[in-house]
Amino acid sequence: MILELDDVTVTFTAGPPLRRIHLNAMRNVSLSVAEGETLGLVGESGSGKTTTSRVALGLQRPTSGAVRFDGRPFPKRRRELAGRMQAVLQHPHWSLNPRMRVGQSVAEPLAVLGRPAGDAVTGMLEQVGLEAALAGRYPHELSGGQRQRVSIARALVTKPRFIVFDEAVSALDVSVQVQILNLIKDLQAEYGFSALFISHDLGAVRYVADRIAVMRAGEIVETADTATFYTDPAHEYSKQLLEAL
Amino acid sequence: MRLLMWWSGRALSSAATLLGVSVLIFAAVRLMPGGFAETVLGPFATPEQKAELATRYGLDQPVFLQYGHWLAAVTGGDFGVSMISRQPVGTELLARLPVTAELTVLAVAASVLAGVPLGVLTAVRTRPARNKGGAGGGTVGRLLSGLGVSVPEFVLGSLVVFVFSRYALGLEVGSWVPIGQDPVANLAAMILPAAVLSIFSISVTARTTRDAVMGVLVEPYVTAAVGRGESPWFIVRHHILRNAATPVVTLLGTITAYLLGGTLIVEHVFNLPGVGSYIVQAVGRRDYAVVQAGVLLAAGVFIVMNVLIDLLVGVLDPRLGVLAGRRS
Amino acid sequence: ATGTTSTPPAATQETAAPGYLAVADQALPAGGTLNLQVHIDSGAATGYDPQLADVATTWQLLSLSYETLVTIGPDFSVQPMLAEKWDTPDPKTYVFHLRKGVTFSNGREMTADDVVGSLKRLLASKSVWRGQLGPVESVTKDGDGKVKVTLKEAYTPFLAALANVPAAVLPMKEIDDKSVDPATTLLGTGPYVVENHRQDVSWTFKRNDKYWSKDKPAADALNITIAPEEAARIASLQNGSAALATLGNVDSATMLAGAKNVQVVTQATTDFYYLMLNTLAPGSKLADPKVRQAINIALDPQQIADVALGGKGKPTAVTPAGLPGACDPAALPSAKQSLDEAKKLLAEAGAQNLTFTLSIFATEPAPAVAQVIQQNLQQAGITVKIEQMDEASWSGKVYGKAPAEFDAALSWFAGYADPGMVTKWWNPETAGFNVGFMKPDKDLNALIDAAGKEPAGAARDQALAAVCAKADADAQMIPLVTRPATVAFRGDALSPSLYATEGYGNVLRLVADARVKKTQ
Amino acid sequence: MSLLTVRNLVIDYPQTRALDGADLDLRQGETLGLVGESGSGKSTLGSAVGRLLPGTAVRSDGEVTVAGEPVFDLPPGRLRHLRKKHLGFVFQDPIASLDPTMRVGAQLRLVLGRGADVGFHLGRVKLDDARVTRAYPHQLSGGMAQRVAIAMAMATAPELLVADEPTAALDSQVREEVLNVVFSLAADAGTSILWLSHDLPAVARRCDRVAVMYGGRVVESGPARQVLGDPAHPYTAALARSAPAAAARGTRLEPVPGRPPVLTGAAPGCAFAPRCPFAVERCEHERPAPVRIREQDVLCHRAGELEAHMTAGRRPEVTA
Amino acid sequence: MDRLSVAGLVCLLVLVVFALGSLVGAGGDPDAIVGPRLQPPGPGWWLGTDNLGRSVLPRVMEGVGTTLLLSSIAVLLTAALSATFGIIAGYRGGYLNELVMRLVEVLYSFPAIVLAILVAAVLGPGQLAALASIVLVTIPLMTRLVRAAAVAVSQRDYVTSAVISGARLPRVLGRHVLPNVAGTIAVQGTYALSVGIAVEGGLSFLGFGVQPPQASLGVLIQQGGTYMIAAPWLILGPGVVLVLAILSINVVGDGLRDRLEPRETRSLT
Ligand SMILES: Nc1ncnc2c1ncn2[C@@H]1O[C@H](COP(=O)(O)OP(=O)(O)OP(=O)(O)O)[C@@H](O)[C@H]1O
Ligand SMILES: Nc1ncnc2c1ncn2[C@@H]1O[C@H](COP(=O)(O)OP(=O)(O)OP(=O)(O)O)[C@@H](O)[C@H]1O
Ligand SMILES: [Mg+2]
Ligand SMILES: [Mg+2]
Repeated sequence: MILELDDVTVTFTAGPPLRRIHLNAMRNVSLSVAEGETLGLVGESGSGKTTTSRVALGLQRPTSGAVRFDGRPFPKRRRELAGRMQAVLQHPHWSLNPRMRVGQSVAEPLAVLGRPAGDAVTGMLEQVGLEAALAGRYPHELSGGQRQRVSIARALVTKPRFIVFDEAVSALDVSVQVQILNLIKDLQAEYGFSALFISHDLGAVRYVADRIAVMRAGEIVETADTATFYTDPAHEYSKQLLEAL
Repeated sequence: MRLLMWWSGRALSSAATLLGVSVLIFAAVRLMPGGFAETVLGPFATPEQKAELATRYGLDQPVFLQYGHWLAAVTGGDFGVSMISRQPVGTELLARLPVTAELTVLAVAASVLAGVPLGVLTAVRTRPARNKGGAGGGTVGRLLSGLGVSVPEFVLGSLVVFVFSRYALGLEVGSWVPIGQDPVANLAAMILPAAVLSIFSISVTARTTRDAVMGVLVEPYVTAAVGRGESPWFIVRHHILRNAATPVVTLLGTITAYLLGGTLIVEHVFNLPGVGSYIVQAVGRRDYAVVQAGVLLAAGVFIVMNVLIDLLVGVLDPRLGVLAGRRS
Repeated sequence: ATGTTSTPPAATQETAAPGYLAVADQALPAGGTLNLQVHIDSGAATGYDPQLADVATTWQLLSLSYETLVTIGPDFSVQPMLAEKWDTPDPKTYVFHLRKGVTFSNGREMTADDVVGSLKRLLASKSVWRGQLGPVESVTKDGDGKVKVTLKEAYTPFLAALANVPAAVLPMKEIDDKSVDPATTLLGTGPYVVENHRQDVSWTFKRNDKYWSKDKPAADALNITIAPEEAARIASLQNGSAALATLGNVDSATMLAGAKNVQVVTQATTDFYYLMLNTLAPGSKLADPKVRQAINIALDPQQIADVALGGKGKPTAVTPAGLPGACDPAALPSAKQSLDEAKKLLAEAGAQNLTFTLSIFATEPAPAVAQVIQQNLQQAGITVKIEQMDEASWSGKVYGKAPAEFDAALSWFAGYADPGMVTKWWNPETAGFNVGFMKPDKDLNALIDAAGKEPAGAARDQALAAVCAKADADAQMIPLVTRPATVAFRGDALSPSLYATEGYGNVLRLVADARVKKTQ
Repeated sequence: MSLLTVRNLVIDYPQTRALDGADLDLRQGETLGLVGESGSGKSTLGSAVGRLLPGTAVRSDGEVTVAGEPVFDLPPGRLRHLRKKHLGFVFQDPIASLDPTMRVGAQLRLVLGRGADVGFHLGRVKLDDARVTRAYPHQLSGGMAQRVAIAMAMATAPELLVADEPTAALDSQVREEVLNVVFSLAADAGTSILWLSHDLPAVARRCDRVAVMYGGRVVESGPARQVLGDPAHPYTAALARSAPAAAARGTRLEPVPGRPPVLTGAAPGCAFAPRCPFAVERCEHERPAPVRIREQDVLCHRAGELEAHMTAGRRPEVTA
Repeated sequence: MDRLSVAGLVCLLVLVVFALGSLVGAGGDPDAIVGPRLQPPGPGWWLGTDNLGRSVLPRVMEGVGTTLLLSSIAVLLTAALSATFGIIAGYRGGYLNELVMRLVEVLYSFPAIVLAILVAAVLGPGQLAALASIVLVTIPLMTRLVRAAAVAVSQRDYVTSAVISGARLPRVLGRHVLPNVAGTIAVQGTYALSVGIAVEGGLSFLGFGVQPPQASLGVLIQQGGTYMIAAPWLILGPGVVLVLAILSINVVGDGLRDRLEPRETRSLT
């Protein structure tokens, strides 16, 4: 198992003192992602998907429960994981630093590791179906789909073992969505990384995921193989979701 | 209950700010170079006289003790005694407050009565500047409102004093009388200083209002109202004014602080016996108690003002402020 | 010298009686309210106690309620006031015959005890003025209505010193039984009674109906507004809300030239600007008398008077120009020497590229004076950096520490009414305030004392001239120019009386004579 | 009778041409789904119907007629009257389209008139009135807010309701309920609907007719089943194929290659040409004129020739 | 940029050239007495002479220089401090944020000119006081806005991505947050500059700022004010220049803001 979440609960407190609101964004969530596997996570808005991804990335410390990456608990310092896990996030508009050229953005994870970029950047851009010439452009000169491709290139440039896609295609046009989903599938076949693929769109999840987990109000209500899930959802809520599709 | 909670929370944080302010003021006043003794007693004073003065005002004690005494006295409503006039500072401040308050109120009123309609009008009337990406608005209008915020009081004040003392234009400079004595003459004497004081704030209010209204104009609910066939005036009245009010009301807090500062110069230029000229003179003479009290008063008014504004904003915009968070 | 535009003197300055800038028209009816504006309030931590008052602005205001035994006439002669007359059986004895029927404003009659008590109180106090009274040995009641003062040795300025506000007669009975605190209450024999005072805002005085001189004061009430900003005072004059105002700007006459009904007069005073050179700062070049001489030579008081004071001031020596018996500033050694000599002195002292900082306060026209000084000294190759500060910082810097930390500083002295009085400040041991930057000079001190003893006359003039020359050579405090006072009034609202030259800086000295014209 | 007619409408923003000669017809009582990729000009067209365009938009050509009135040439008073009586709008972000500073009840009364029966109108959109009336918009869920907006838009029983992606911001379960409310209310009032949407399957299920936009033009329009089931325009076909939801398991989806155009002026030819597998030379230089294929109006030079390849789900063989 | 902003920029450049001119001595020695007192503009003294017979032109040039230099240095300082504190507070949140915001709040509670006078009284009137005053007066607003911008930027996906990649704090702040709040800093900086000029003017006018004989616009206006009746040119020159400077900076700021944060407009009909 590359990633294991064991009985994880995350509680947020909000509001001023004396009338704090406690909100369980995750409730006793247990998940695991196997080597080379793609786990799809679906659920309505506010169900705790992003929180789960942040826990998986080590950006959010669980209130209780354990997280293991590659069999070991998260190290104290994030840097030790540098380059081994990456993410592609939701907003194509904000996924790239508007003040950095595309090439610089893609090279950044390497720079953090102190590795020379070399041809890796152009190679990676070509891998995600972009011309190498794009490296010199600024993000605002790209379309949303192109930007998400650059994000994917940036995530892959260190050849990580695990990538989180949090609503990576949700903001894109249907026609472009498919391009990106195909790209993810192809790259996974080539690089063999494991993935946590988060989306509220069942269609997209079905298209890329090996297994599916359904979240609702911070809880995992069902986990199943993609095939089984679509033919025979166990939970009432899963059935509702499928109907709306 | 929620309101009570809000108030206590807000009061606590305001008190903390005020405490910070008081420390800063106290430290600043103590750090001033130039001896109060030389200033107060004049060059001919003997060392014994100076020492006696220091003892009288507790200036020979350790600074933190002095601060403690001062703070304790201030919380008890005692602002100390002016070293110059030997009158209680509180009494003198109270006597001078009406002048400053009147000036400020007149200027704030002018800002609201002139600035807000001006801002709304220019925002609603603005034709978008094509192909420029700017917010539009006529060059002349922008220049004029820009000019309003670019003429400092001391320039305008000097000019007004000159023009109105040279040429009989109906309003007079330098004929101030207390409001209790002759309200009409008092008002007549206050018009010019208040006008000088308010030029800036009117312009700023107009600009802020314009920005705020233009921000509201592109909100979907305004488009929805236009789509329902409502008239512009109806939309302005029912939807825009209230929604644009938040930044404008917030601005009024800042403006008040600004105006309190502005009165300093205006009172100086027009020789009005307000708190501002009191502070200027006191700083000049190292009249510690007065400086401390005066500045603390100004900061205190501003802080209280902001609490009130927060409350008002909360009432105006239910998404913010006290009552927010009550979800059904 | 560079050209200057001089303003034609105002008409009143030519037509008034000798010694006067203006004489109130006695034909006008008495009564009415007089609105005045001055630029600064009395500002002493010592309160209203006249004995402790040490600045002219305070004297001016207190003089409305307090009176002295004698006073100063337009020609600087000593005139009767609360003393109808006095005898001087010998140079060390003065017997004052008190005026009858003088009452304090509370109605109680003034007695010899009040006079004796007041003087004794003054002599026992920490007042600066105590030193100006000279070597008083005793003050006694000499029967009813007479007071005798005995001096240890002859002291010529004695009467002039008695003529100033700190020597005023206080209600000693009330002070002794503690029913009146002179620090907080004004209770004198003067023409006006305080009705209200707001510090830095205003004074209101009303007529003292029990005043001993039956036809005075003419005006029923005085409203005095404190207006620090010159433009505000000018505005009030122009629109008539003030009938008289003191002005700080030497060009006020030019500026108000077009204003209808406003007359501007320049009252000469015996006050004068002087330059302090700190000789006590460690390692200072200014400690070398040659350097100071050179500076003194390079200074051009006439140009300072012309440019910085708009031609209104006059060069002066230690004895204020304008006082009878004062020495001639043109006769001073430094005035006769040329720039080359200054340069030579500097070379001798090894101070060719002398640079020093001149600390000044911001009140006009001090900055202007400083800038002319800067230009003057530049001629001799001396670089002056001007450091302008607010008055408090300036005081702290100049008087705050001993030894003081400044290089040079600019200030002015009140010149008083006798040429010998202000010379005392050249002895730091008497003066006190300048011990931080000035070395006492034995010879000079002896000359000052000698001049004090010499009775008025040619011999005294000689003695004073010696003081002037010695102080000029010493040059630790260099007298520059007299300080003019500018007064403006509305001819349609007021007919005032004003001395042409004032010794105690009191513009309001004759305000009890002023007639209000009923035009408003 | 045609309730809405759009003829050769050209709308320009400072840097973009949003509409490049759009044509559209909508008959009384009809429901029309307007679909297309993001940026194809749906919202611009929808806003143009009520002349609600942003200040920077310029109508460079063409006209819009609603109930016989030329929208862009009406004086302000007549325009307001038209909006009030004949038009209703529902927008994408439901909470933002309600005044945040006013309680829902007060807003409804403002629209409906003082004495109106707020309860009745809220009941029509299946809302429990007591709670909703007292709430502020931000205290409502998206679905509830959208229903309030619908109640306000439908209060005057307009002849035409323009709904610009009314469910895009809502969760999938709520979408259906909201759409149900809209369509049933409209059916009751005899209101025509112009529904702008991304969601082809939903449009197919609910609308009488569909219009497909591409590059600021309506490239195909006709009966819903016909257009989506048997597209005549290569773009419609590609769009219909590329939805992930449409994929049978295990198959690989075929996306429309390339990306949508951003026009700065009139397109010289067919805007889809660069992405079109069937494009021939003339497609790049000549603007296609509408042709009628079966029941569809199509903007394609090769519309007639390609029928064989147009069946949804089948991979086209490139012949040209 | 629109035409008005360009005009503002040109006007500002002219003023800068004007100020630089005084450095190379163009216009003459500002302290030299060159002619009769209070002369109206004429040959030898193109803007007239002052109460000491000094030519006003070189004094105005020196004044512009002093004022612009002081305000610019102060605003650069403000920008540096605000950027540092605002970004750290905005990115880090927590106690650090609380502390910074409290301090800012405290400073913000003082009316500008009151704060300036207090500072001037502590440091002693002079250039340093004017400088420090401008910094303290402009820092609260700028820090607040930078912080707000930094909070927004910190939540952007590219920052999260960098953190996930293992980037350390200096890199995150320096490469990602700072460049993206730079626009806010630039816009606020121009406004702060105009505030700075006004504060210097007001402070010097009250006698607490730059001290004569050093000329600054505030000093010249203060001195000219007394001579308004007899010699209006004394206040006219510096007054017009001051207003022009503030106006053009504001106009440039508006232009910059419109460019960096373009806004939509919509009419109500
Ligand atoms: N930092 C935070 N502080 C307080 N509450 C938070 C925080 N982050 C998330 N939450 C709350 O936790 C819950 C779960 O949020 P999360 O972002 O994980 O949902 P999501 O499933 O990703 O939703 P969406 O589809 O809208 O992105 C929500 O109610 C959210 O408001
Ligand atoms: N206010 C505006 N200013 C400038 N350009 C605009 C504006 N609104 C839309 N555009 C541009 O006009 C074109 C059409 O936009 P429109 O919003 O009509 O498309 P849409 O089909 O509604 O897209 P979406 O599905 O994303 O809502 C796009 O290229 C868009 O970038
Ligand atoms: Mg999420
Ligand atoms: Mg749209």
